[in-house]
Amino acid sequence: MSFLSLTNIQKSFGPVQVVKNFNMDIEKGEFVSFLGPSGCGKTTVLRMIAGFENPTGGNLTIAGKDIAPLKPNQRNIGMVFQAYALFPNMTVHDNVAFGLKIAGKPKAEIDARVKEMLALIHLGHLADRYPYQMSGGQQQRVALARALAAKPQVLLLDEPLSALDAKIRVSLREEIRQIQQSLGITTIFVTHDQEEALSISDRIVVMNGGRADQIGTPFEIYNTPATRFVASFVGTLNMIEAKVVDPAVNRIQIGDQGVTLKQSVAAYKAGDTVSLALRPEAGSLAESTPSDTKLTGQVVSAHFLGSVIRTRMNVGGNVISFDMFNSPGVTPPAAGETVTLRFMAADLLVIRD
Amino acid sequence: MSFLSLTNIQKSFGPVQVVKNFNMDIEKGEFVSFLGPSGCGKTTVLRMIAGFENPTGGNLTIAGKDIAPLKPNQRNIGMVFQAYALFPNMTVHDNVAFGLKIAGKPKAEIDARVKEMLALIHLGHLADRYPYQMSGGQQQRVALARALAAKPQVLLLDEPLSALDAKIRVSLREEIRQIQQSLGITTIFVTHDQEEALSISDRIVVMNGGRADQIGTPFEIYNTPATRFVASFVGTLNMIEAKVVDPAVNRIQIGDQGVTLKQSVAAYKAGDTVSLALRPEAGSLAESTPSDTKLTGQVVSAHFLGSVIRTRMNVGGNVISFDMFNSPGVTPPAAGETVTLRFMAADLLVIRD
Amino acid sequence: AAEPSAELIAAAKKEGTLTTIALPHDWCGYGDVIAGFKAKYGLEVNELNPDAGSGDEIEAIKANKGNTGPQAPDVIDVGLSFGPTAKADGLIQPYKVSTWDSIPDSAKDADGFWYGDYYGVLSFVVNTDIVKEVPKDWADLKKSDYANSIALAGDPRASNQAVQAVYAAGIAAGEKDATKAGEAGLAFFGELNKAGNLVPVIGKSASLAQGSTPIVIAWDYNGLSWRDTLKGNPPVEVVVPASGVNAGVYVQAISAFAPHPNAAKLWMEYLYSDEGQLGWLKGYCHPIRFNDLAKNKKIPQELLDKLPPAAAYEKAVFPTLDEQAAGKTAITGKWDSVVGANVK
Amino acid sequence: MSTVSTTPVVSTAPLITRDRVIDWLGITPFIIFALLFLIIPTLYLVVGAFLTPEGNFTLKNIGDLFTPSILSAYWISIRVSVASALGGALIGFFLAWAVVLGGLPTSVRSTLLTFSGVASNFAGIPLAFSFLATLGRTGLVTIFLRDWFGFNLYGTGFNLLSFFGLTITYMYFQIPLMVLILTPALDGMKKEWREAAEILGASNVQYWTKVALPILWPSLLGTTLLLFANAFGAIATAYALTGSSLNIVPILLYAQIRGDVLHNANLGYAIALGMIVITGVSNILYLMLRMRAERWQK
Amino acid sequence: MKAQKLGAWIAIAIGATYFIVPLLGTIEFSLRMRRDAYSFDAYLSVFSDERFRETFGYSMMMALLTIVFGMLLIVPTAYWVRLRMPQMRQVVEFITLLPLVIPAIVIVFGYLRMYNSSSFLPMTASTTGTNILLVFSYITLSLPYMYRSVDTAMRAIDVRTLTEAAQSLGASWWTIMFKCIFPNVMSGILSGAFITLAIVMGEFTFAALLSRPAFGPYLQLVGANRAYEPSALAVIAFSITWLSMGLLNLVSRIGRSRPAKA
Ligand SMILES: Nc1ncnc2c1ncn2[C@@H]1O[C@H](COP(=O)(O)OP(=O)(O)OP(=O)(O)O)[C@@H](O)[C@H]1O
Ligand SMILES: Nc1ncnc2c1ncn2[C@@H]1O[C@H](COP(=O)(O)OP(=O)(O)OP(=O)(O)O)[C@@H](O)[C@H]1O
Ligand SMILES: [Mg+2]
Ligand SMILES: [Mg+2]
Repeated sequence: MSFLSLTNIQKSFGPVQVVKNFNMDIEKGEFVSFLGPSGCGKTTVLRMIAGFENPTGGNLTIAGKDIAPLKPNQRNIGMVFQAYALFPNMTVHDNVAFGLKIAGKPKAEIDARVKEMLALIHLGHLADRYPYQMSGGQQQRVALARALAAKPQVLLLDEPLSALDAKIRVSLREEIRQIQQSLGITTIFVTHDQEEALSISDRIVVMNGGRADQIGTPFEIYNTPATRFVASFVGTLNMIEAKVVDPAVNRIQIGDQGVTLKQSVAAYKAGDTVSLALRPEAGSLAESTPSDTKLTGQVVSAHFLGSVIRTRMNVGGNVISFDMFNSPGVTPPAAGETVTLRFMAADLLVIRD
Repeated sequence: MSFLSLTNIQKSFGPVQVVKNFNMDIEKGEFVSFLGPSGCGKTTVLRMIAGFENPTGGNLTIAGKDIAPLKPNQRNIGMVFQAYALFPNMTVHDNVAFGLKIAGKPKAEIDARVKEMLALIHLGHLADRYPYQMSGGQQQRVALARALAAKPQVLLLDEPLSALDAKIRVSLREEIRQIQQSLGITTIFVTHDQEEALSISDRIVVMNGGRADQIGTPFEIYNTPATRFVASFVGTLNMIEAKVVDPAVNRIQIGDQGVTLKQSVAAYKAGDTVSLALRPEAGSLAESTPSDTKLTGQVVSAHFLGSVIRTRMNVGGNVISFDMFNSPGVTPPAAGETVTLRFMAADLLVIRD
Repeated sequence: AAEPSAELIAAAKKEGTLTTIALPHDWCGYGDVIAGFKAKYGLEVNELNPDAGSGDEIEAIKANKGNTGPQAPDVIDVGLSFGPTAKADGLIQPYKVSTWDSIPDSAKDADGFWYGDYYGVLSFVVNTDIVKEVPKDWADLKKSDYANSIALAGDPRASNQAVQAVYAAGIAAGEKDATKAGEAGLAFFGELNKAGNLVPVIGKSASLAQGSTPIVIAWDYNGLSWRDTLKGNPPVEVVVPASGVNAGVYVQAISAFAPHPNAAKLWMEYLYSDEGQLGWLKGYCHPIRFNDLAKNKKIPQELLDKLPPAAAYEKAVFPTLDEQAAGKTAITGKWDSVVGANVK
Repeated sequence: MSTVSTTPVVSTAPLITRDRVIDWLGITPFIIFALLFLIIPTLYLVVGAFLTPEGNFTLKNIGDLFTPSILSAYWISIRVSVASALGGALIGFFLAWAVVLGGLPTSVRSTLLTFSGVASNFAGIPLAFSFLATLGRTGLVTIFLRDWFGFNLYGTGFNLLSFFGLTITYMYFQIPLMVLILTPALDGMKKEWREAAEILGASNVQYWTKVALPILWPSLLGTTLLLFANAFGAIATAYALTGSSLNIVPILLYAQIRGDVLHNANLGYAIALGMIVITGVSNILYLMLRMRAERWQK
Repeated sequence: MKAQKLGAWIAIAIGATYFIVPLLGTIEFSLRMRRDAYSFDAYLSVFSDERFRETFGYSMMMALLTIVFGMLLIVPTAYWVRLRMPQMRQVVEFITLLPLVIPAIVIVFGYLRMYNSSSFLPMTASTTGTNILLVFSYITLSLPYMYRSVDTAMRAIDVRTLTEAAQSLGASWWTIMFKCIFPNVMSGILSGAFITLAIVMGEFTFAALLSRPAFGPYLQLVGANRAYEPSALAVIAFSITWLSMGLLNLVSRIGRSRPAKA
């Protein structure tokens, strides 16, 4: 039995079902991200765990105990909101102490715990500040400390970083991950930023239209997307239409260039069209690249994006983008030039729709 | 004589000089970006070109003609604002037609031109909508059409994309670039997003504290930053402290590992400390990498960021990040492991402060 | 005069409060009279809208039928003509004070429903800072010098004082018949209004002093007490007109629905005691028992000295009840259409 | 791992109902209060407008509204309200414009706004006193004009108790109200709109006529309507100025309901109904226009 | 640019004249009680009037009660509507605006009929009852101002997330209301309170028709019967209004608990 378990969770607002048979088991101490586009139901699932919404169906247990009958203030769950939601009338200290005071802890214990939490987020010197006197990143760290102060069983974070600047976003997410690991607290992290989810999660739930499309480690999600949606939502992806030539030996044809896949196309008939996915970073023009497959085409355009140069090439009607790291020695190919892209056949994924 | 020419432009607000001796020549049809951190004076320069602010010193000419005495409504310049600034009381059609009506164009001509502009931005079907009925991206496209309708000599865009979502930002910037190229209109684009500037500009002006630190093509800016500021502002950068061993042969030492630079350190004495910059994408662990230099160190951490894996290694006290493209075949090194980073000595830049 | 019975005092004290209405403190010395009553019997006095006209008082009784809260008046002090109508409408209850016999018969209801309390004559109260040439008679008021200057001391549709003023103007025009006098008065004020002399404002000491109504037609006792409170800033002159001297009697009555009937009766006893009567006199009002008091030498000489010259009262006309009723009907009914003093 | 059985789970209906009940309970005190002390007392009068004193249905009261004196009361009230609303709106607009867009120091703006907060509440009786002390026959300005310029203000037929006098008095609280309501609307005028218009070739006048005023007019008109309703219902000021004999609607109503002459409270109710209808209509229009204005402010 | 600024100054100058001259006039007039010299006689006369003190104190008391009970009614309502009944917002807002539409006199006459001593709820039968009714009428009268200012303050703090944050930390409704909501809408409560104070202090109609010894009717009475005291009272009334606005500014500046800017 896993620690936090969601079974067949459903939620409808009026006639609209926004969460559909959601299942997920989270182990104690695990860091799980919910990743998905806006409106896919991430927040709704989180709010059901917190108790702010009642599921219209399904079961919710923490440590084997059904928490459905419990009110939000009885669940002992910590929560961090996108908009920080610090109490503006209280100092940093009082914000962090709030939950402990409610729980009727003795003052000495509260003070010690608050001190400890503020040290954890490196804001011990700001205990007497009011929220409005602090930057967004600092406020969000206080919100985190507040949520953690009462030692919740589960920590929920709903897009805690999306209101922050890019640089702070990166440093704070690493801080969150590190605090989570040091405390070993079971955590659910909602985001629609794939890089964020990929970089800090133990496991990721990719949600789509109220369903979990795929649950897996960042590697699994990125490298072996289960659905077309996952493939396209996570990372940039080239979708290539190919014709099956010989299903038995996984031989297909892109434009007029034959390729032998590593994945099976046995389910197709010769002449069928099959969708393939290729990450832009999987291929390279350099002859030294370890590769077993190549495709030749015309360059459509080359964009300089800083560390990478993204080149688009046309292969039999498919526009394929590929990235190469920029360095002074590398000149991007010119439009119209014919180039050969080299990659491993294993990187060409067959995508079911 | 270039088309738009700014000579020794200065601007003070009260005692504070926010633009200092700004010089820049822009050719007809060129797309120039102003890139820089908040408050560095980008908007101020733009507003002086538009005529909303009077320079406190310097010369401003368009096509050889001094425009200083002209009011904004006589300069024939198009402008797109960050917050769209569509007239909320007018339909899309009327917004786009505004400048033409003011100019007293006949109705038939106006209608034809508006139609043409709306077709250009793919919003022909929304001509009767009001701004509040449209998404941010659509509004910004209308704003662009409005600015272009009266065929201005110069188009100014002040962070036109910063209020938009990431995906729309990318697609709209490409649309803007493509429209700009098809019309051949001289354009200045203000942004603080380096990727944006790098990907669509002919030339970039990197501004810092009211000055142009560097003016050059995206390649020049990225690969040969002129100042430390430019180097650190554009792209991610490892800053490495090294000790000069033998200035005559450009020999330096990082930690206890000797490296021979391609750039000269003749200005230093043996034993001096010198700052070096290395882009994370310049190095690789693969032995097949074309390289003439290597550094060995311990892995501190490896982060999976989607298409790239960013590894941090410790080389004699310097933490150096390097990126490698992710692919199922690549396993990121584990923390503590000893690895060797290979790169071209030419990628190690000496940075003056 | 006899003291009220101990039972009445006790019963009144039990009720604790008396609710009065329309008793401005500088009207007839009511401020001191009320203070004297409070001091003597220790009752609270709840004073409702001191600015109400007689009509308002009657209406207050009607509106509060069935309400015994502090909004309902116990006693009223209204123009003579309002007494009989209120009796006919069943709004007042009878009571005969212990000094009943010394009240002239012509000024009281035989059954004790209402009884006259004091009288005065209508006069011109003039702010001589603004009006240099003081009008002497009604006819003078039409002069263009008095543009935008003249005000009644009430709304003729609601105030006895104002109705009497109109009536007085009618008498001055030489009309004897009450209805005709009323009409003549209306006509007079219609002219005043057309000439732009009449200000559609209720004249009070404030408007007199501030100059928005430098001439107010009011009871002499009001004018005199205003003069006193203003203490010469500005100087005020009270002129009894040469003709058309109209004397007006007010009457007291107890509301039929009085929440504190005993307090009301005690109040009446106090008013009609020598003390109460002299209290009015101090406010320049001739109390109804004036002759009785004078006969018994109960009036201090310095009080008599301060009163307006007796000569003014010699020409005074005391309209009978019927005359008053007829005049009032004529005036209130047609005021709107004949005069129609409106904002311009 | 994520594929799932599709057993439909029936929603627990009673839970939802209980939640709804609690939701409603939360605003019950307010609803009860509003009913008892605002709505029912008003309905009482509205119904009364259609009753005879004996309690039978009649339309006579409504019909009686159309007698000349009542009509003239409405008429003068409407005129004063319209004039003071228009005057207040116009001057208030210029003041708001001056502090928001006129490039004045911010201290002027905050002073004006604070002052407006005070002055917009300075209605009623004290206001009347002030104007009597200023423009009354012995008021400061009157005396000043007389002594320094030999100008007899009252000789020109001026009177504080006239249409003009009332209007100028009412404007004392109308202008600040306009300033208070309009300042945010003017703040909502983005600087970029002006600049966009300018760079597209528009002159200052063209900007105002084609962009600024069209955007502002719902706010302007809406606020003017609010000012109108505000003046229409104001009784205390007029009452204190004239001492209840002025023939304007609130005073007439006061006299009808409270007073005595026409002895017809039900007619009073009808007059009240007329007032509610007039202020109500202008308020509803105000709300509609405000919604429209806010749509643009987004 | 220059012309615009000049115009702005002219507008301000005209406005300032219009606003300030009546105040000067009032002050000047209030000092004129003694015939030949300026004096504070009028103020002395006002302050020595027992009724001034009584009515002033009475109205102050009523104002405070109105504010306390009004806020206890309105803050939870506004909170609840934002939190749980957003679909009722329009309706509640509309109701709170009604007192701007319905003349006070209409409402109070309804009261007299509905709550007289022979009705189902005989509030006017006793002085206490009438006082309570008066407080309720003042709450009604100040609804538009109180509700709006509180609601605006709530918009600034995102009550829903604050509530949920408090709930997830274990707080009960009571704690949420008085520890997390009230302190954070204090600015709104205060600005509503001061406007209410100003309104109640000058209110005439309700007090007069319910026959309560309030400041408004007293003002009216003095205005009719005294020459110089009214101006003195006007000055006093204006000072009170200024004072409450000044206090409001002061309090909101001192009040450190400003909502975080998101
Ligand atoms: N209280 C509600 N009533 C009705 N519909 C709601 C309610 N809350 C959410 N929804 C709907 O449920 C769907 C899922 O909403 P949810 O907030 O869970 O999305 P999300 O994945 O968190 O999106 P985002 O990334 O934008 O926060 C949306 O379509 C939303 O409109
Ligand atoms: N009207 C003004 N008065 C005084 N200072 C000003 C004014 N306008 C701009 N500044 C100052 O001039 C400097 C440059 O401002 P500018 O708006 O040009 O910066 P920017 O580069 O566009 O920044 P951002 O990326 O934030 O838009 C800033 O320090 C700003 O505070
Ligand atoms: Mg969400
Ligand atoms: Mg800028």
